[in-house]
Amino acid sequence: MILLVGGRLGLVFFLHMSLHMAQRFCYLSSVKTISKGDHMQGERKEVQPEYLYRQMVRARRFEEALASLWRRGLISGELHLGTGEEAIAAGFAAHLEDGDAIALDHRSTPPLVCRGLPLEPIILELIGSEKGLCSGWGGHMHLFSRDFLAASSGIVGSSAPLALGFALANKHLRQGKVAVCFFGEGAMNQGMVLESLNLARVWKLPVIFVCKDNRWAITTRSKNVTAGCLTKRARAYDMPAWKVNGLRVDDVCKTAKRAIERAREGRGPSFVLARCSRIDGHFLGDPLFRIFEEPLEQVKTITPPLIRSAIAKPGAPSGARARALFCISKAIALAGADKLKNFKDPLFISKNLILEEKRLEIEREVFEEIEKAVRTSLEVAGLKR
Amino acid sequence: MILLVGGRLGLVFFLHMSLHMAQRFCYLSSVKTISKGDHMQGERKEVQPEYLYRQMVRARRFEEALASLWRRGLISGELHLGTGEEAIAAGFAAHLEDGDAIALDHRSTPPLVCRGLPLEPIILELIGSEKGLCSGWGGHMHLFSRDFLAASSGIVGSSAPLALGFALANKHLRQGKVAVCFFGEGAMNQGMVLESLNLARVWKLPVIFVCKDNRWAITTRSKNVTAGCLTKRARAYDMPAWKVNGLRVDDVCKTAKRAIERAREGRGPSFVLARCSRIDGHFLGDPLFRIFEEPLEQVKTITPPLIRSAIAKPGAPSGARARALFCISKAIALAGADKLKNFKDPLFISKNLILEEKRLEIEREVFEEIEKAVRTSLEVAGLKR
Amino acid sequence: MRVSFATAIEKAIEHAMAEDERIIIFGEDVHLLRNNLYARFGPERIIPAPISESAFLGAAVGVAMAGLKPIVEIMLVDFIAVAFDALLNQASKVKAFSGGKWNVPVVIRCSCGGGYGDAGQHEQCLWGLISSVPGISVVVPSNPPDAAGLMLSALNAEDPVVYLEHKLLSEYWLDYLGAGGRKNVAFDIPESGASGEIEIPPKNVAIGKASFLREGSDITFISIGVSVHRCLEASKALEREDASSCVLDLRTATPLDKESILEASRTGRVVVVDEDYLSFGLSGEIAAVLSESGYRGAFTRVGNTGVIPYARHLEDRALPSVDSIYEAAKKILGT
Amino acid sequence: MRVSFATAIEKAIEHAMAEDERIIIFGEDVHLLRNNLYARFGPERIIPAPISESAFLGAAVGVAMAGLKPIVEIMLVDFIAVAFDALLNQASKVKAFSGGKWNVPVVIRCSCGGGYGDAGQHEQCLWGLISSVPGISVVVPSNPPDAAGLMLSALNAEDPVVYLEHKLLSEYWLDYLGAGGRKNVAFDIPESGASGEIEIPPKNVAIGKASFLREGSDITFISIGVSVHRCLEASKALEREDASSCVLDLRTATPLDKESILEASRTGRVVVVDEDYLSFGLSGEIAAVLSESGYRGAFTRVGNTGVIPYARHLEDRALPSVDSIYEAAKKILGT
Ligand SMILES: Cc1ncc(C[n+]2csc(CCOP(=O)(O)OP(=O)(O)O)c2C)c(N)n1
Ligand SMILES: Cc1ncc(C[n+]2csc(CCOP(=O)(O)OP(=O)(O)O)c2C)c(N)n1
Ligand SMILES: [Mg+2]
Ligand SMILES: [Mg+2]
Repeated sequence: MILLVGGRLGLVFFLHMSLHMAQRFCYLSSVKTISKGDHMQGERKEVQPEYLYRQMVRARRFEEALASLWRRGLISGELHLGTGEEAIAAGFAAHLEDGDAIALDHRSTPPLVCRGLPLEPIILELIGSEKGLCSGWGGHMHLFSRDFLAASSGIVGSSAPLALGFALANKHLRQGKVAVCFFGEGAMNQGMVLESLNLARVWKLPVIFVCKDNRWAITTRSKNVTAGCLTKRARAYDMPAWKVNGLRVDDVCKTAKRAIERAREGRGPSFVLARCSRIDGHFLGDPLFRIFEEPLEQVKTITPPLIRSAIAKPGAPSGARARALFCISKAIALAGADKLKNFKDPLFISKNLILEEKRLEIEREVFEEIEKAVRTSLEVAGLKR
Repeated sequence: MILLVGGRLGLVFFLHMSLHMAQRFCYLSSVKTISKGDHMQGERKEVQPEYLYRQMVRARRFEEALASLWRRGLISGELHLGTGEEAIAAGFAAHLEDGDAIALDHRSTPPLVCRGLPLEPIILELIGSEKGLCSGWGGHMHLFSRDFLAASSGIVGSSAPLALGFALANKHLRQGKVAVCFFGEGAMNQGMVLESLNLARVWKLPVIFVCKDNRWAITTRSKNVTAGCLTKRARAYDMPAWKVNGLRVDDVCKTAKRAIERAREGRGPSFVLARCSRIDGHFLGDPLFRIFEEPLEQVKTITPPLIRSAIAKPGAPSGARARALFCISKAIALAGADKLKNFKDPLFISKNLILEEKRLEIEREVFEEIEKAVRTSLEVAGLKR
Repeated sequence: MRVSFATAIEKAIEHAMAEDERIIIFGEDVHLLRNNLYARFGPERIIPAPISESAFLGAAVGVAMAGLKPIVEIMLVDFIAVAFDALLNQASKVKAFSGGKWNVPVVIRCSCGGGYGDAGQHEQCLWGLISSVPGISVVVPSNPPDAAGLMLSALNAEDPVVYLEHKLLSEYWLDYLGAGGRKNVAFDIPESGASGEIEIPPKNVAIGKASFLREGSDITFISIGVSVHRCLEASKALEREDASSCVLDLRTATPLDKESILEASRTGRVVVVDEDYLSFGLSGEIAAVLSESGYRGAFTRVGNTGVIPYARHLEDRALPSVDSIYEAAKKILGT
Repeated sequence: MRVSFATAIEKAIEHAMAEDERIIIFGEDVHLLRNNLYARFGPERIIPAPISESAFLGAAVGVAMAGLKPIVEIMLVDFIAVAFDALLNQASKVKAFSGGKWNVPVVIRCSCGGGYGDAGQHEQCLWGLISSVPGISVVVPSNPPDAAGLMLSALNAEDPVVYLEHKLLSEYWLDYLGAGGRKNVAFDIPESGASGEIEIPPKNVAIGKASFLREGSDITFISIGVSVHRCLEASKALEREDASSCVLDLRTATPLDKESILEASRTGRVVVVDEDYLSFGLSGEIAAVLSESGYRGAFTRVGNTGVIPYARHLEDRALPSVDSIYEAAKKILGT
């Protein structure tokens, strides 16, 4: 009987695994093809699609450059890429100007790149150089630029109160300037974010809460731990809340304009829920992800103790155990899905916003820009390319 | 000019003051007349109006007894009375049984009295006796009864997570038993309460959140610092939220029944917003209140520096100063209102729920019960009556 | 000008706010707690907040980073627990994380301390706990001129300062939370702490500079806050027995004035008196400072070993008192 | 049975959960972090939580009061700041406030520590900060048998225990946060800490009992967590120079094993090595314990003086290392 249960549980697990192993081969088509581009310099104020597309490609290429530095062992600690969030970063940053502030979470590089920060200091910071943006003290979760009023933090939810502070200071010192705050849907269960929604409203602060809903908080499907709908949650604080497809940069850009203008005019805070994706897992080297990348090796280490536990006595009834195993394998199976699907990639989706010729030119230019930034940074840090 | 402004501001202030000085004389009619009663012992399960009324009177008399001990200097620290919340306490406690838990805030005595705790240990605790409920260690903000699974805390909002814990333990150990959580409307801006709403829902815990809306948080009108409507806020977490007139014990009792039964049946958490009043100010000796009780003395110490500040230079423009002064005087003026108005007193309102004869008998009995409890406690503590 | 402890603080803030428009105040009930400032500087600069400490303490960090100079009020220091992330992971880290390029000039004002029977969730000191977070200064004045002077310095500081206002010294806090207008309750209020002379405008008192309240050669009391007054009392008692005491008022818990501590320790008998928790706090740090510097004299400490009880008589036993200090001194004097 | 540090903890919990149905686990991502336990004990006892630390740490207090035995996980101890009220004002206070009539048998499990380049918001130790709250035990095992044994004791304890799991010893944490599967990054992992022999069922290790890892007569290292291994390394280097070292692994930060500390101090030269913040923490408390008890020998300490920097080379300089310990030892030995 025990063996039977064990067997059944194992089956569920492997079913999921193999299903998604199969899907894996649909990969290899999307993002990677974007690599040449068009020379149209986007006008900031009018927000041309070319501009937006360029910013997205810059953000993506930058993340990819970081990933490759990370793989070379030059970046330490957890590196959370913002791949899948580029449309949100580009759409909002497009409307920001001098004096506007941004408060960021652990996926802070795309907004910083789109906001126009020089790239080399960021790269230098991440490779731990004392010539970096923060002299090597901050690293990827703690990037700070006083000039751009931009700050990030690795504590989930802490960007919200920070943004309130920026907004309040702007209200006093720089009328018409706003603060934009980025965080994930997982952060919407963190008390300080909820408190901040209320405080922003009662103090009528020029702040825009941008909730990037990639549906995940590490290995947790956020819908399993989040009650109700997040726009309703925000609206309960008597502020407008918009849902937007955060994979479509044109949609984001429109909503961002509306929210930011509203704040500039002194009409208070608003909330934007932007669905996006998590293309590279929670962080680089995400164990859920690695199961896809090196399936045999991972399954070999994970499965035996798991199956052993699943049949050990005493413990939960077999139904409960089956549910547990199912949940584990489902999480693993789902984790890779965002990487596998073109329709979850904001860059792929935006391709048709501009003419192919221009697109290719932009991509080529950006490729060179990022290449150069990496090259220069490595040189400055005294590392070889 | 400065004098003029000062004068105008002073005027606003005194206008408010005198307005409410006048109202003061409408007082002296309500609560104090209830003092004799009827002998009908309320059946717990059916929740007779007599039972509810008795519990309310018990709670009120108990608070009054505490107030008098406090005035004698026998109770130290802040004493937050729950006068004005008796209908809520009685209405909910009426449905609780062995194994149910209650998590309380700084106004914890009415629910404890209605829940049926022996009174002497509470009194002994509050007068600092080592024979008290908590051996003199807890005091009024930290009353604990393991037998009744009842705990209070002076940190605003902390009753919510505590109640979740009680509810989760009940789910595991005492199926069908619930946890009731009391807190004020001010606590609804505290992150841990908001987090708790979500957590209760996603864990489907048998917990009932009772938000006692007395419209005040110390000297702050909660509506000025609270965005949106609180039932909507709760509903955003996908749980039922009911608004009830917390001054009417029959209404509360009905809603409490519904919410508690729902939780017992395993259908998850719910939220009840119960409007109530704050008859005796934030705590005994509330300075806002004292202005009513010893107006000349208080105004004499408060006004001169206030007026001096209001006209000192440099500072805000005179419009802003006027708004500030107006706000101060309004707070003072409003603070006493709950005490002054019969229609804000749950006991006054409930009078007509039962026959006068019974009512008087209940009141007499309760009077004696509380008298005796105080007498015994003082004796045990070796103090004179 | 002779003023109360609370007035001294108010005068300092009033002076600073008149000079510097960037100073704003926010926190719960500040429209009434700071009614005089509110009436003068208006609702734009004195901003009442909901009971959302983590949001508004976190916001204070952002406000300070973006160019204002906030005084953020956490009513009782005990409540800082609900907003501790803003202190531990934000305010104290920004300067280091930004490579020294961005700083957080915020003043966090909290009342603290016991002695009026409100129990351990409302009477903690926590200067030890807060000092264990590098990057934050913690000041604890014990009399009006220090209260005013340290507030001015805090408002001039570049980095976060936690300003602790002891409730036994601060008349309005003690009245709100302890007396409530009653005449029949008594508190052991140190006279020279509760009122004193200040100049107008008040004189700066440097953060990190201790003050010798009494010179002596037989025994040294090192203390902070209300306890320094208890030490002074105890030293009077000892004087009657021909023991001469040195009393050092640290005034600042972090950064510690190590020089003064070493100077004071020359008696060879050190008693640290700390109303805060005894373990893992100020008294330990002083022991380490002394030991590291080669101090080889006697050392003892008087402090609160656990949760502060509610009942006044239990509380009296828990907090440092003239008696318990005197006892400790006698022991260390070997008499 | 030779196991890794993490496996030792898991074995202890598995054993205890099989014996005692009241043990439940909750925290973020526990369905995958504790996947083996999840598969065995099911979703009723291993409960994933939203990112709501104050709600679920607060709930843990209630759960424990009402009869269950929760292990609540705060992923990284740094995050405890957002839920600090549950620790400071609830968990640690209930027993005292209830007059000893109600207790809170909760185990709070957090990873801690640095050495992999994640910077100061994710690499703190905080055992000093947490120890400054009376009423909570804090354990910090440095090897597999202690890890298992202390977990069993924590699960048997009547009062709150914070259980800190150092990330350099815990393979999965280090892999998640440091390596991410990369082979080209290196960490200074102490062999004898990362794996070792345990019995099944594991043997209890009493809370509050330090362990002598090495006896010696010239100099004493008192330490905890990963740093004890650094001390052992340094003592080997000293041995080559004919200095014999005593190394005491405290294992428990609170309550401190004062007896063992005093015994260890007999060399007359004490070096406290603490990866946590140097000021207002463990090293200070040890200095006070020593000073109070009449210790008059040499004392020095090695610790982290500020925010932990991100860059690996800066971090290496900030955290105690074999080199910095060796230097401190040489200085105190006067050689
Ligand atoms: C207060 C706190 N709790 C937990 C963590 C660990 N953690 C880091 S990222 C993360 C998930 C965040 O989810 P979400 O906000 O949706 O952002 P995403 O990673 O999906 O972009 C968690 C739990 C943390 N950094 N801070
Ligand atoms: C976290 C925290 N912040 C502030 C306080 C101070 N405080 C005590 S009661 C109170 C007002 C609470 O308002 P509400 O929840 O509406 O309860 P009410 O007093 O009106 O019954 C405040 C701010 C506290 N005890 N805890
Ligand atoms: Mg997410
Ligand atoms: Mg209220």
